[in-house]
Amino acid sequence: MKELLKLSQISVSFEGFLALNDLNLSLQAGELRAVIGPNGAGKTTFLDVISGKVAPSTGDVIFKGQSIRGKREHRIARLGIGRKFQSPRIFENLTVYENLVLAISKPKTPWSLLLDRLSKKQKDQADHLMNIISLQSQKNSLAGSLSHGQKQWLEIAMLVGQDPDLLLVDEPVAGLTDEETDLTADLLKSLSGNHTILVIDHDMEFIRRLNSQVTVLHQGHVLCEGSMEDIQKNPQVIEVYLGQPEEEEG
Amino acid sequence: MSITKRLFSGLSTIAVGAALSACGAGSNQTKGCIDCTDSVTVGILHSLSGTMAISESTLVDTEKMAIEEINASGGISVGGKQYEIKYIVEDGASDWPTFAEKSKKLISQDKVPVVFGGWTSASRKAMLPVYESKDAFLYYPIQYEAQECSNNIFYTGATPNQQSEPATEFMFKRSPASGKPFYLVGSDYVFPRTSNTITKEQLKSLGGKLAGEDYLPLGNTEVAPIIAKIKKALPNGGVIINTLNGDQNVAFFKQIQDVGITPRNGYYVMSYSIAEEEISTIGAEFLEGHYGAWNYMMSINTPASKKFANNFKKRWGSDRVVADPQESAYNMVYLWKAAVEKAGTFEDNAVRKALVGVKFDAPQGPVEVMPNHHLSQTVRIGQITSGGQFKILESTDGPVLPQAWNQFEPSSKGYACDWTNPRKGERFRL
Amino acid sequence: MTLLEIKGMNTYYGESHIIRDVDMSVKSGEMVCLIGRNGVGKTTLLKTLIGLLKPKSGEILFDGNSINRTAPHNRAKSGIAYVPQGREIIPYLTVEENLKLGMEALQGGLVKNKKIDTFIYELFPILKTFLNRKGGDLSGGQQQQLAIGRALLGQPKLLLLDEPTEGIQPNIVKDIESAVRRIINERGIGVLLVEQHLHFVRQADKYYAMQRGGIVASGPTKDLSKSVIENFLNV
Amino acid sequence: MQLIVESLFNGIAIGSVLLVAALGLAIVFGLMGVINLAHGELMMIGAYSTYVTQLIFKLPAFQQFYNSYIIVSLGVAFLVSAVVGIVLESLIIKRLYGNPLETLLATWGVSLILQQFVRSVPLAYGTGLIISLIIGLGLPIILPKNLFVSHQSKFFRLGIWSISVVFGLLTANGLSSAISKLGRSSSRNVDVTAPSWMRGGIEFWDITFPVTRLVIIVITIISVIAVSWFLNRSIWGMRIRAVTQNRSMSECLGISTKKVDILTFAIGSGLAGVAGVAVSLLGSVGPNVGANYIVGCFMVVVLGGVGNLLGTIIASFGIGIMTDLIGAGRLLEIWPEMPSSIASTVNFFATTSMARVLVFALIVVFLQFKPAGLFPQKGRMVEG
Amino acid sequence: MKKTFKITGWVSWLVWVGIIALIIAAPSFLPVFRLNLLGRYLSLAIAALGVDLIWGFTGLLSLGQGIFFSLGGYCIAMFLQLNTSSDLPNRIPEFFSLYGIQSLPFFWEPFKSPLFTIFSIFIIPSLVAGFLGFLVFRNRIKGVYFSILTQAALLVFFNFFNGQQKLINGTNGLKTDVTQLFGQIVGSDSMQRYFFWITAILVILSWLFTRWLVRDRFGDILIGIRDDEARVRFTGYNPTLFKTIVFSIAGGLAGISGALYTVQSGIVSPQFMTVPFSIEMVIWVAVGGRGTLLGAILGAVTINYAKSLVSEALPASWMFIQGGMFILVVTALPEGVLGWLQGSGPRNLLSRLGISRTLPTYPDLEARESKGVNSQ
Repeated sequence: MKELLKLSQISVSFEGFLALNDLNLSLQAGELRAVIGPNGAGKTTFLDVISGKVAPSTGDVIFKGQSIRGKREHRIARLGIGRKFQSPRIFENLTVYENLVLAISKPKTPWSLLLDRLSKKQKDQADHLMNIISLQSQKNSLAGSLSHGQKQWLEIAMLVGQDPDLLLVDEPVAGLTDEETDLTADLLKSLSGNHTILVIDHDMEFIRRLNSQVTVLHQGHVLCEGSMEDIQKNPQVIEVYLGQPEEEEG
Repeated sequence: MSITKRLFSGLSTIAVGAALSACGAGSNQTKGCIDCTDSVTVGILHSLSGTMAISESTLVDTEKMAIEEINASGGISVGGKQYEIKYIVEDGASDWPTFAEKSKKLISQDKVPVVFGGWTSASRKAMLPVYESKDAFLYYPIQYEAQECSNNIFYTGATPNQQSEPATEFMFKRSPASGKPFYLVGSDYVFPRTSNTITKEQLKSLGGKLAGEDYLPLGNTEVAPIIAKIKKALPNGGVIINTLNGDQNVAFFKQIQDVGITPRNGYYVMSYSIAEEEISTIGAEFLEGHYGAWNYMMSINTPASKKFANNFKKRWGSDRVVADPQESAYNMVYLWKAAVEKAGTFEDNAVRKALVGVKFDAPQGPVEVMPNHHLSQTVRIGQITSGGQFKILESTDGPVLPQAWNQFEPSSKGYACDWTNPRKGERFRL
Repeated sequence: MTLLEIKGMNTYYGESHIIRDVDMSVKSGEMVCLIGRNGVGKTTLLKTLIGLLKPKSGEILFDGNSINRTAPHNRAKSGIAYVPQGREIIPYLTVEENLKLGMEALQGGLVKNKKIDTFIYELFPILKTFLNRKGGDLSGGQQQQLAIGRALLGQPKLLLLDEPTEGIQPNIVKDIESAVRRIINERGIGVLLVEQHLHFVRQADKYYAMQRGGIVASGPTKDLSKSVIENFLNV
Repeated sequence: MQLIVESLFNGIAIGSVLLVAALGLAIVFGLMGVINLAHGELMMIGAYSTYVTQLIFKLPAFQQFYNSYIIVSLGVAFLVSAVVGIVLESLIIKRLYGNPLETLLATWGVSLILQQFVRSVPLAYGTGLIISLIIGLGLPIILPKNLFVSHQSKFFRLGIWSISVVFGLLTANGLSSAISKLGRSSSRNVDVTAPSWMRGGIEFWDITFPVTRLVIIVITIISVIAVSWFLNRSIWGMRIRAVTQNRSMSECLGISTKKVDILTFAIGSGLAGVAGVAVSLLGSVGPNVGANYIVGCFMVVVLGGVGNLLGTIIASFGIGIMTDLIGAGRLLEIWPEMPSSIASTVNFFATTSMARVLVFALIVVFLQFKPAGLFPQKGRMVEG
Repeated sequence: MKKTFKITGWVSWLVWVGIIALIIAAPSFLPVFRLNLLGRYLSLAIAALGVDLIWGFTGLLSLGQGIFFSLGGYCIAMFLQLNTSSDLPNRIPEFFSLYGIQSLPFFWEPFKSPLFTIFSIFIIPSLVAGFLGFLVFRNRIKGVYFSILTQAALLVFFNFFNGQQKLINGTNGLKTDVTQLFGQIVGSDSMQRYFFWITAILVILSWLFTRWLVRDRFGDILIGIRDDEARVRFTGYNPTLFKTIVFSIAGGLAGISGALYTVQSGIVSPQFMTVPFSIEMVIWVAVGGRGTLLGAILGAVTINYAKSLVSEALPASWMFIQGGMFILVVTALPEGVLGWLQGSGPRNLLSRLGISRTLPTYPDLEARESKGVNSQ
């Protein structure tokens, strides 16, 4: 496996507050990786740094062998990093189909959008994605009228439509029902392999179901990495989550 | 909040607005003409809203008064019939293109035989093409910079040689500041700019010194930089020729007094836009000792003048004053009446022909319409008193002939205008 | 005496259904702990109780009165104090000003109450030394003490505490624990605590366990078995 | 030296008018995020209040205090504009929090209505309306609170409003009969005359400092001090700061954010009224008086950095000094041996008209380098 | 604020049939004066389309469209002035002599060419708009800051044009009514009739053009930028580029509008660059329905027509009505009249009257805050 993304010694500070502190992480191509951590561990800032929203104070981000530090968001996106936000951010005043088409369109220049027609392949891809997220019947509904879960999926589908090498997925199952959660996990699993996926979530049930490598963040730093079983046994992890070592419980 | 509630609150705002304005507009009752058998409708076009409403609404008042007077005395007699004058008032909204639009409306839609209107030069310039292209007639009552002579406009205000030229000469030769340098201050638009161009040429020929000139953008009342410049340019007193507009005058006079630019210190301001109306707004205490030049001043002690002032007070309120622009507006209604009666028809071209040579005993004294569509008028120089009136220091022996093309300004020197002779027209070499 | 009672409450956040049919009660002098993993809706529940979110259905009774339609500032005045997750200290106000804001909830507000009750300094001596510092400049633990002190100055009947020990050094955690315990004993107020720190959870009288927005288990804390904890709290 | 002092004074004089005018706007914009395009009209209302106060002081009963009317009118103008602000907030702006563009359009509508209002409605009736609003809004604050919680509160409120209407009508009729100028509607500009002690100038170092300008500088200084005292030292100021920094937590602590909103807006509007007094001393009072200042005020606020008092102060004095340096052609005086190529450019802009063009253009250029103004708001909150 | 023409297209088609019928029939029953007014208001509709494009679709509230409008007007007026002054002394427009100018300022020269003029009418304004827009958007200045800056820019231009008498006749502006085109007086009835037709055709062309812009992916991106610019960025699009392009197109449309308006009103002056006029353009769109192109056209025409009718009847009340309209539309009808008609408005009204039942919708608690706030 090839290394796709590497963060080395990343620190981010907001007015003296260290949101990320000497963070190192590397992702292999095709990997599915879960990131967990208590509130305030810097998970979202971590995604902000990769996607270019926040510039790191120190350190470097290497993607596909080149540094993307300081590049603007749309450039990074075009290089092949797609991002899904915490609460679903889709274009509510556009239809499901339009949302997907915007993600699929390439190149992403004004002239191309105006003058090129959508190719058969791109249309097929949109249909295919709608099938995956079972929104074929709501193709022409405004995305704003979808249910919460459908919005989450639509955003994931848009992400896939961008055809990125790396998918950053922030809390995809917040506010979903059990059933939807399971479906989301399966969806992400099926996407891995062709794509490299980095998932952040709180929901342990969901993380467990992903059955992947897990990275634990704590106070802006990687606390440990490993399989779910390893993580659950790690005393440090238990401490940050439960606050106190088990033995004191006596 | 529900949509009906929101709708309601919005609608009530509008309703209140409409009700308020309805009250405001409900005061124009016309005293009819008892003997009249027919009527003719004229157009009145001034700003009733926006910045210029301040000045122009007084003209509407005056024109209404003149029309009422004419109606009360039997209307206009044409072809043996007595016509009552009715009027349509349109709002130019202090917006020059609107003046053009409303002119088109009055001419094409209402088909009025004549329009009384305008104040600023810019509004006149905007209207002029309309009247020329439709071959209609506009009566324009304000003293202006001239350099224009249209077959479709009748100008009852002063031309520069009937106001600014005698004033400049007076300031340079006979005022307490005679021989001292001049500073020119004006609002940034056409009248001050052109008027000052003429003054500069005149000053050159008089051998006077120009210390500087500056223009304040319309709508800007921060006069501090200009005052600083004046103090610097005229360290030992001098003459300030003021062509500022409306409310900028207030700021100017209030603030020059504070820094000691006063008659007592040897600074004399000659203003071309300050009449009795403006004096009462600015406050006489700020203006006392400064000068103005006009054809009509309220302090003219003749029966015609007093009657004009008294009638106006009677009609619009005892605290109201009359001033030169109003007198011009008053004159033009009467001159139109005389021309119509002379022509025996309301037809445009006939009235225009008949107009030249018409005389009228105006409040300022006799005036006569000249072939260049301007009036011969008497020129007076006055000093502002603490009572808010002009003390008339000088007046010309009789009416001065108007010059549409200025004789100081090189580009128009030697030209004149004569609409009675088809070969001369708008601009011909003397 | 039942201080707070929640009946069949449902809350949505945007379009997502967060709180599902929650029934719950807190008595005066009682410390109730709400446990559950991240993201199950504990904070949303507290926000609904203080009034920052409106429940879609159900009823909240405080002191016997329904407060469903009461604005948050009036809930504060009627005796509910809220110490949110992340402390929410007003960053550019000094420690003293932050404390004073706590007295806004008292009868007559800040106008009638000018002096800070010194028992706060007994509970948290550090606050007294930092009175003139900006709230935002304090460390996390100090901010937490400030937030609790601020809440207590309003002399509440019910204290809502959202993860007061999160990300704080163990020694300060101890201070906070003992302070909360002391307040309950001395003043007889009710406390609703959201907590993951087991030691603290153990001190509560009663627990509710939450999963996916619903209450899935409850009972006296002494019955809180290891398996329950692993089920609802562990990684 | 003398040149520099004079230039500095002129710059400060121009700047202090801008500052006092922009102060209220900065508060409303900075603390509430509300773009109030009707701010200029609130200034206009302040200026008209000064005018009405002046006329009342000319009545025989008050004649002896005439010299101090300007001090009284500061309070009156503050109160009147604040009341109009309160009405504005609770009728319109309240509904538009968080939608700055919508607020901008709605307040523009308000400004049109206010402008036409002073043209169409006699000042006496305007005064009556304000008086009844003051009574109607003020009595419930003075009277014991428990009157308004009982089930008869409806009757009390009705009673108060009928009293206030009666008082308003009485005032209107009284004023219009006592001062005929106030009894008619007029679109004409009116004039506020400074009392005699404020006329003229103080000679110092061969420079004349006009008293009016000095008074305005003093008014500005007092306003700035009062505002910073109020915001930093008073109880309500603390509440306002708390709400600005963390709205929902403040609400949870027992602060009524609604009241804070109204109060903040009232203070901002009241300051516009004070600015109106200052402006009325310099020029005439008319429906357009505020409109002349509004864009300048916004430039000050944007240049200074939203929500920053110090930035607002520096920005207004900066603009004032720039206007004076460029517009009064002082650059050439300060540097007489300027190369002729630059000198001709400097001369081109050395008129009041072109100075305005240049100053605004420079501000726009400046914002290219510091898009958030001189003192940008810091922190994560701004992001997004 | 929804892109609804796809949903209830029949409303717009119906209106369009009506409009075209009206335009064709207008010259036969309207007196020339009213026809001329209609022509002018139709030309304003083109500027309104531009405002709709940048505000309704892209969310950029420009209070400075008057700049581009006037630039277009000045371009055509300069050409007409030059076209008419061949027999004047020095062969330069008459007004120059007032200021003692003997030779044509350099920037007038190209306007001797009709071809250059035709292109300049929309290219100059759009270049200026593109330049201004790029500077602002590059720094991610948006929202009210953008609005305030456009207003400041407007003032800069106003003061410049107003103060430069020797270059472009200052406050007076340039008149076109008595100039000549193809040997005819521009202000004559027959020419005005032609201008009416040209305007009508250009309105329809502009509508087709803007519709072409927004009907597909390009328009979707604009809506995306309006609703969530960050998302657009993370999807790989560069919002700065799109905004600059759209702002420049709107500027070009304003330029065309200004040119047509100028020849029909007979004058172009810095008055077009005053603050109120530019804000009025926004209200046309707001009332008509932002995000509905047809609404922009209808709004511009009807409000201006109403303005002239009302100000003829009750001169002082227009300000009240206009002010009230701003408040009403913003607080009660944020979608505008057409947006309301096409959206859920009528159904809600019917249901309120008990005629039809409301459809159940998804709960929308605190929807505004749901974005960007951490949900637990």
